[in-house]
Amino acid sequence: MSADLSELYQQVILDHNKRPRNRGRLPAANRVAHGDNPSCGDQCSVYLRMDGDRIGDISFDGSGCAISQASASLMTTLLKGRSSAEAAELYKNFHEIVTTGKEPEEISDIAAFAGVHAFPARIKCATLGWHAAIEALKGGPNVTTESHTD
Amino acid sequence: MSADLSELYQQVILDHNKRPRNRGRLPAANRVAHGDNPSCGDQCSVYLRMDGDRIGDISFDGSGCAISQASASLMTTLLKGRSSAEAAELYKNFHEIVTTGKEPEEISDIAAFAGVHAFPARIKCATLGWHAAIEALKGGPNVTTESHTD
Amino acid sequence: MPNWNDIRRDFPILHQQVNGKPLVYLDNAATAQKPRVVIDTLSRFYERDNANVHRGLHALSNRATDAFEGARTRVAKFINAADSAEVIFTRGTTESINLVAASWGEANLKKGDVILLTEMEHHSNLVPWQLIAARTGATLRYVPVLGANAEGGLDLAVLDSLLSPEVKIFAFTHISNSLGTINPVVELCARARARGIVTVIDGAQSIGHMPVDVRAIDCDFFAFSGHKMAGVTGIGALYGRRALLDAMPPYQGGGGMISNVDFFTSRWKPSPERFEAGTPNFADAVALGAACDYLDGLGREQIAKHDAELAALAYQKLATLPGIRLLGPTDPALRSGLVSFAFPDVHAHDVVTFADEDGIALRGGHHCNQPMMRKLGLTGTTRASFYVYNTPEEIDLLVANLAKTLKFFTG
Amino acid sequence: MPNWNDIRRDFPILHQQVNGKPLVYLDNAATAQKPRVVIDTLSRFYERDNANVHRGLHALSNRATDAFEGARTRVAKFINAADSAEVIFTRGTTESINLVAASWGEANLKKGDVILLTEMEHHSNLVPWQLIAARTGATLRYVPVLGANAEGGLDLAVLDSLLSPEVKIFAFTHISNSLGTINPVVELCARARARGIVTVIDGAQSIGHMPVDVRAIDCDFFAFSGHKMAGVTGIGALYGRRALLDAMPPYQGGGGMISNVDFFTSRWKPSPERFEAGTPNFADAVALGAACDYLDGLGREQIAKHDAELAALAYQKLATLPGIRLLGPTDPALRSGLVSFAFPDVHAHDVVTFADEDGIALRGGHHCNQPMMRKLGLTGTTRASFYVYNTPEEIDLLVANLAKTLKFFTG
Ligand SMILES: Cc1ncc(COP(=O)(O)O)c(C=O)c1O
Ligand SMILES: Cc1ncc(COP(=O)(O)O)c(C=O)c1O
Repeated sequence: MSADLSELYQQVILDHNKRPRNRGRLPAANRVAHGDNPSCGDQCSVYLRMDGDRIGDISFDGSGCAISQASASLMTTLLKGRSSAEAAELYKNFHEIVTTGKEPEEISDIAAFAGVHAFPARIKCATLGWHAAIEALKGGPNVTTESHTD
Repeated sequence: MSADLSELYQQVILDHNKRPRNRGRLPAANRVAHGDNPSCGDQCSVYLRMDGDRIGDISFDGSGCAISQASASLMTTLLKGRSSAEAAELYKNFHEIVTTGKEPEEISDIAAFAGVHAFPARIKCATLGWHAAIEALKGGPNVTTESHTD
Repeated sequence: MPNWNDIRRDFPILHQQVNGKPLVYLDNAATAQKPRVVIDTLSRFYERDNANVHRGLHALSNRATDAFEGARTRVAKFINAADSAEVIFTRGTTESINLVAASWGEANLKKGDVILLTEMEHHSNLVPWQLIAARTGATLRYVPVLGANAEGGLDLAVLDSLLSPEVKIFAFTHISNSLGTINPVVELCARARARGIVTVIDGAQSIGHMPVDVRAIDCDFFAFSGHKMAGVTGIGALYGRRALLDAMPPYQGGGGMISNVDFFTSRWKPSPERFEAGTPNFADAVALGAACDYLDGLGREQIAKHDAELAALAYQKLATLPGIRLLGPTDPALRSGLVSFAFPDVHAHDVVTFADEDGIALRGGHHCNQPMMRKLGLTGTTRASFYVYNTPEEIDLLVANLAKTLKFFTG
Repeated sequence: MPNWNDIRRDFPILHQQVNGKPLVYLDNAATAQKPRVVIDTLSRFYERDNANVHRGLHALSNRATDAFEGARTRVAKFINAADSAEVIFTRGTTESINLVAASWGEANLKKGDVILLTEMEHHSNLVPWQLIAARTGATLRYVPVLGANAEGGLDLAVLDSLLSPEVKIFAFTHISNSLGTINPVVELCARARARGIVTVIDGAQSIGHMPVDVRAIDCDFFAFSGHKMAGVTGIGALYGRRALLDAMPPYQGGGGMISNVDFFTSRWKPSPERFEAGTPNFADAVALGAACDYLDGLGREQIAKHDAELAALAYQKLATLPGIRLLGPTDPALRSGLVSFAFPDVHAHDVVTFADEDGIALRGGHHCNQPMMRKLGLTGTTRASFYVYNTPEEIDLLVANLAKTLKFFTG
């Protein structure tokens, strides 16, 4: 297996893909948004229970490749308890990592996604769940990763 | 001037172009049809005064290149006094001459148009007036040389 | 019989490494590669004969017009149309179908009418009909596809009852790009015709892979793309029965399609010009003519046999992979040159990424066939599709690669 | 400053004889010739990188997608669009205008509305508006062209009164292909914009011949063809302001333009994908990118100057021919690189045939501008149109040839 490919499919990613965290519909959710990746039909719904401006609880559901599933799973573990502003900041970091391959400033499992940048077509997979979460925080119902400037 | 070109612009054609016969609207016409060459905007109207099935009188009007004007002019001189069947037969001969370059069986000014066959794009010019005349004989009002199978 | 090994030499693109491995191109249903002769025809046209067609009287324009109209005649012969005026050049299958849907639909559909499609249609033979239905008030109806893995093909038992009097047009694919199913187009056309229903065939996947005879099929319209048949991108055609075409309003307006323009009204030329507004893509059309020659040189019966044999072999070998779900017909006689499959625990994107690592080009996703995928409980599949230059050895490489991928993800 | 004599070497087609004479290609307004680098870009794409775009994850598909989207970015830069999503690839100017007319028109026009055009529009910027007017109940209105030989250009004095509240959209050409007039597009757009009227520019004749900056012009839509700017046939583009595009319904339906498809409803992607149904003409788009590079390498200011100088020279020399009627602006500053003329006693077809005899390629006819010709009392004109590879010597050959033709017909 090439270096690029083993960078892409790191242990953290394979683990989240096999045993996704916070998967399924959150019964007490008061926000939900749905993400589509129209190129491949992948989908991801994100459920939030907001306590004021904080994410009290979060889950995701849907289907997709290892990258998109692992990313959504890891995301739920990172966002729980955060405010919208903190979530936006985390997404900014994550987006930078997957598009540039730059290491994160703090030690974090997010680093596992740095390998994505060598596979530009997979960036949309890695950001699908995050797009849905940000949309849910804004109160929107639908989001597609297919916006041209993405 | 090349042989092909002097074949195309024969004296007969130049003469008919300069001094067109039977040009203008025929006041006593009881049939008229209009021909269009949409590629270039050339137009030709043919006026007939039918006496029974015979062309009692004929004229043409319009504007176009030397080939189309001369052809329409010559045509009027040939069709006067003919029946529809004879006209159709004459057109068949003419069409064969302009498309194949074959000499006509009888001595006729039609022969001047044999040079057209070396210029396929000009066949439509040579047949414009004839198309209108045939259409007028059928009783139709409009005809275009742009029919694909022409 | 063509020598299939020599054929690879005709295709410059095949002779390269991808990720350090020889390229194995198995994405032919998306687009086929081009033989040298087609690429050269195109360059030579630009180097020698290029000029705008139809309205010119100079030498280059005459040569370009002859080449363009010659290509039309060549394409007409390729599909055995009665008359070259029945061949309208378009950008490809999608534009051809949009042209029929918009132009024929606008003149012939009204509220209460039904457009019959099948559940296996590509979005390009589905969305245009949704658009014209919304505009005219007609509604859509679908012929079901049978079997949990769509192995049963179209449900012909219910077809006659679906072809009720409200149905005005029936559009269906010749070969499914996501299942590999070859539909019984002669029978489908005959049943529709018996009820006076107009037929439209999406020939994107059949045109380059088997003999196509529109008169033997007896369809009213047949749409296809050049780029899926060894021709270049940007050109395709719509075949239409002359009598239907002559009664249809124009699709796009502009230069070349009018017989007379006034400031407030215009008259149209007959087909094909009526439907080819603006400067047509004449250079790519000329290259399409060369692609017809190339494929007929190989023999389309032979191509069909070659592709189907590879697909049968692939189907058989893939079936040995643990957990694989193979879609489409189990009977090789009903299957064209592609195989579509899914694994329960590995997503198509991951499969395709791992294949690319070994230089193998596959396609993964819904293949523009979302509603069908949803019915099968899938978001997508992985597809290997074959063409004249593919070999049995490449199938072995594919199967070995997939086995490795499965092992990586499922332990 | 480019060396204009070296430039001829870049164009393979120019180095041939026609009827025993060196080719003098003066039919550039119909289609321009292609430099070697554009032809080679196209062949190389097919030899190395060809695969279907967007939906693929393998190496070739990624390369093809990058090349295609790179071409979009290149074209956006060529016209100084703010955002590459504002560039929609089409077959050419005609399709671009049909797209705006059908899609924007369907969403925005109704009975009582007025579409404003000018009398000098090409059929491709006229017939699409007739078609959408017939569908929506809107009507057409025209800005008059002044002067017996159309030398006065658009009647700007009446423009404000023509731009009445019923006018919803104003479509006009940047440069007239039959007169050579350069219209004051910045002013036309400003006057329309002040009244909230949407503007559409037909850029077929300007795109390859002068700097074009859609933001400086401040138009809403700008349509053009690749084949008139040293690009290949079959590709062109529509520029549209993002906000307008995002509010427009799709034009054609099919693969690639949907975000979700069900059997009965679909959702669309944003621009540009919404308007690019089916496999786009990606290879020709890549070659269009190369054409942009080539022209910017020469410098578009320089090209405009070169073409205008040739046209001024031609105008001056042609004026010496007995009886000639020269159309369009007399002021060289208002004229682009073409000259259109008529003789009282010799028809354009005969002129063009005699020119071809000397290897000179001209165009004769109504130039898809029938209503304007009729207004001028002409059925057609002869047109000589210039590009980067034309020379003053070629103008001398033209004038000598025309003198000979005149002598032949008029004694
Ligand atoms: C002013 C103008 N508009 C539109 C067109 C149409 O362009 P195309 O035929 O490339 O679509 C042309 C060229 O024929 C033109 O000169
Ligand atoms: C069955 C089928 N129909 C239609 C299309 C659309 O063809 P194109 O994208 O060339 O217009 C395709 C290919 O994508 C196809 O496979």
